[in-house]
Amino acid sequence: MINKFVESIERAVAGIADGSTVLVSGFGVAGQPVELLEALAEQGAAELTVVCNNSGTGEDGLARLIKLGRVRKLIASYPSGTGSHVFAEAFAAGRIEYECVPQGTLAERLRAAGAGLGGFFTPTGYGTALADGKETRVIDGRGHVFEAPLHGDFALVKAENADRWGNLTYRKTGRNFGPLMCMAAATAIVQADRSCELGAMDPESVVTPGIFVQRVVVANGRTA
Amino acid sequence: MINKFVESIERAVAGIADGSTVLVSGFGVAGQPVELLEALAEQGAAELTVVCNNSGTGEDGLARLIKLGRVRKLIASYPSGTGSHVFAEAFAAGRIEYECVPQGTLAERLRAAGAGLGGFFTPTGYGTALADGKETRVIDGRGHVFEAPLHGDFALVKAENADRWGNLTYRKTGRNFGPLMCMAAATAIVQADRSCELGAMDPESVVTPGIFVQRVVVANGRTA
Amino acid sequence: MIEKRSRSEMARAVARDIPSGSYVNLGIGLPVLALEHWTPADDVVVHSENGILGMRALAPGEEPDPNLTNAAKAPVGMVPGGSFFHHADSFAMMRGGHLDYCVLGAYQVSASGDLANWSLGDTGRADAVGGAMDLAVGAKRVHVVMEHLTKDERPRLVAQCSLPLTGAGVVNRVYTDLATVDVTMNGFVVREMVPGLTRAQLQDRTGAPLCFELEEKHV
Amino acid sequence: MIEKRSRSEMARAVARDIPSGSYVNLGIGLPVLALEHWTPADDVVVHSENGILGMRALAPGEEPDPNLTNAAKAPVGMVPGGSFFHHADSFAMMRGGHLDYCVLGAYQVSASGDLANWSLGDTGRADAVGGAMDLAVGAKRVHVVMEHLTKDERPRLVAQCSLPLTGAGVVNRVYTDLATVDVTMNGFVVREMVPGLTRAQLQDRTGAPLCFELEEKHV
Repeated sequence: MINKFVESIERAVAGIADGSTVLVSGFGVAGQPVELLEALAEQGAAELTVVCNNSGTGEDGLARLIKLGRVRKLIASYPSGTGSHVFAEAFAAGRIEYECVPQGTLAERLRAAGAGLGGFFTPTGYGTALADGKETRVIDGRGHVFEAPLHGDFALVKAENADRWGNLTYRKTGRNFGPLMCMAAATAIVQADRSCELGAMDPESVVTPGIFVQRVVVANGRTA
Repeated sequence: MINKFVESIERAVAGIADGSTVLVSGFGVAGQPVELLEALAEQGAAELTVVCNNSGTGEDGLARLIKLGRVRKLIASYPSGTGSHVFAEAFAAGRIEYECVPQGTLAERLRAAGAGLGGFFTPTGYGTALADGKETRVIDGRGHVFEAPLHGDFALVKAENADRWGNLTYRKTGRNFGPLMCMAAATAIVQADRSCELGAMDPESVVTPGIFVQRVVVANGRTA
Repeated sequence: MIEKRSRSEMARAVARDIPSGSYVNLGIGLPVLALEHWTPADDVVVHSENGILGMRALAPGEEPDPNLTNAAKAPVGMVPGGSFFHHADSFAMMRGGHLDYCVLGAYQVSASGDLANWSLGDTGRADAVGGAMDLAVGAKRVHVVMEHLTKDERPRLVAQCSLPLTGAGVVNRVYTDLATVDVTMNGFVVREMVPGLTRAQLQDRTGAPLCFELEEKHV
Repeated sequence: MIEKRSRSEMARAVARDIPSGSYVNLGIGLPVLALEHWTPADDVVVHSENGILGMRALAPGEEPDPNLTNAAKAPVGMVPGGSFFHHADSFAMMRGGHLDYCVLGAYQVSASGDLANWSLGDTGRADAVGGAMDLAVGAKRVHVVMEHLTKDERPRLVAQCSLPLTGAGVVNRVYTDLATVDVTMNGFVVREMVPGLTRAQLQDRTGAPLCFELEEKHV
């Protein structure tokens, strides 16, 4: 019987090894898997490459991982902004590498990984510093940049509802990168606000089919 | 006020000119916009390039367009099978061009067009006759084929529910290529089984957001 | 006397080797017969390229829905926990390595795992590839189920495919009416033979050298 | 006396030029203020990069939902007819030319439509591009709203951007506190000036030659 529920947040993050690439969902607070990130901080994995749109706010979650020195490199589109002082300090001090990727390219690179594509040409970033060193090509008269798929060893994703097959729905803008990161990771680990019985979800409204999910833990803590 | 509903099937297909590229949804009968295709046959546009997974069955819809000699070229993955004799005869007689595209590549080329990408590398078809003449590249030790986006002037798509903004839901496997073709066409024309009030659809369950749709007609005829 | 496997027995052999909890795509024809050999308790999740996870055979007397069909456009049912999605997502599952198994029919399989199952070559008819090439490159394991010989008694297991390829070096295992054969670095390895068949007879019906490493449980 | 436009007046000018029924993305800061100048009857559909069509400002007294936020992570509301989607679909809308307008803030805009709005160059801080580059290349029309001068009174409308580009040749129109300026094949064309400002004064505050083709309705 397929049962992807694990009984504790500690079990959810078991096996994330030093040096792993970890995809972290969320756009600001919305969809941020805070409990999984806190559990990862306890678990101790280091030398991580983290892919996340932002860099965490305050001292929790991703910010805590960065503060603890566990993140070797951050791949993000917007690690600045209110409350992201932990990353700013680590970057200024040379304690963390940072690769800036346009937000849509970040999303599409994750999707390409999940969809088994070898890469794509996008007009985004053509003629800018973010295309430096990248292959470019003019297609139909328009400049494009080649972008490679972005695979994760693990994804940490927040969802609203989950069943034992790993089918997921999300809440409003909490959806953001979650569905793409589940596709792109070898092991997608989900914290869901709620569990439901198999068959309780409308098959038309499942956002992430369970095939893209490996572990689910119900964790409804401080976040909405 | 945005109101994408048109009052008749004739108005829905108005303006489709000779030589247009028309994307047609459906996988077999499921999701096939039969009424729109019949209206297009009446409307008379010729020299069409049609993109559709199949070639129509029996004598209706796409099969009728082919029989009438309106289709210059078919781009499809699976135009054979039970009931596709009209296409088979036209092809054998040299009356229609045919480009065979692997089904997943067809879907992805449509999505690339809708998503504004310049093309992508896929492992599908590498080392086969369908890669003949195409650019290939070995990425991470694996052969890939370059595939270009596939844009439509028009899409004819069948949906289940629609509101005046063009938000759509589909019915079961009737979804298939519909969401991708709406994205990929300059003008996406939808026949919906039912209309609903703006705001009646759950925003979490909209499959095709209205931004991808230009015209909607309610047409609940012989198809399910 | 050679006790050839029937179509149903071939499908049962296919089903038997796929563990509970697997995600599987079953091709049109012989492969889809495997459906009948799993029970709901097996939790084998069947994918259909036209946008279903959790496909099942239509139950006897169940009303068919023209919008709930399989890759062969035949009406099917759905199990609890299933989901619907569009073609780009469906083929992301296939191409992206998310399916544990796909089971395909074939015209020919070569000793290096090349698969030919979509075209009979230059016949003047329009070839139709469907989703075969995506499955061939994308599933974690590619199993083929086919008759051992063509209708005019030529081998389908060959040294090199003479028909146009669907994918190169993609097939892991082949089930025929005579044997179950793995495709390995060293070519064809026979794992299972039907009763009454000798090794020499099987080699005689096969277009490339066979190794024999029979699995006890299957003999 | 030069009657500079306030931030709200700049936003109103932006909103005024976007027809009813348009699909629009509004950047963080000044651009998003345009929201206040449309009524529901305008049916302007506002897109937010984090997965919303049909965004609206939070109503007074409305309970904020931490999972319903805009690109600046501030709580917002949603209008009837809105929808949620993931980031790949959201950026397909942006990159794929489906938005009629995007409105962005900027550091500099050049006479050939180059946009610089994401990086102040080599500051030692980590640059953050967000979705700006996708919008710059993808929206049908790119409008910029910004102060005419920097805080130290240097022009932001320039012959060539000195700051790192967000996109090359992408801007169609610029709204400042002093003027509304189109970017054309022939460079900057002034469409509107605030009362009390002379052409010479505006040229003096601008880093590239201006043409004047004032639109009567806006003067």
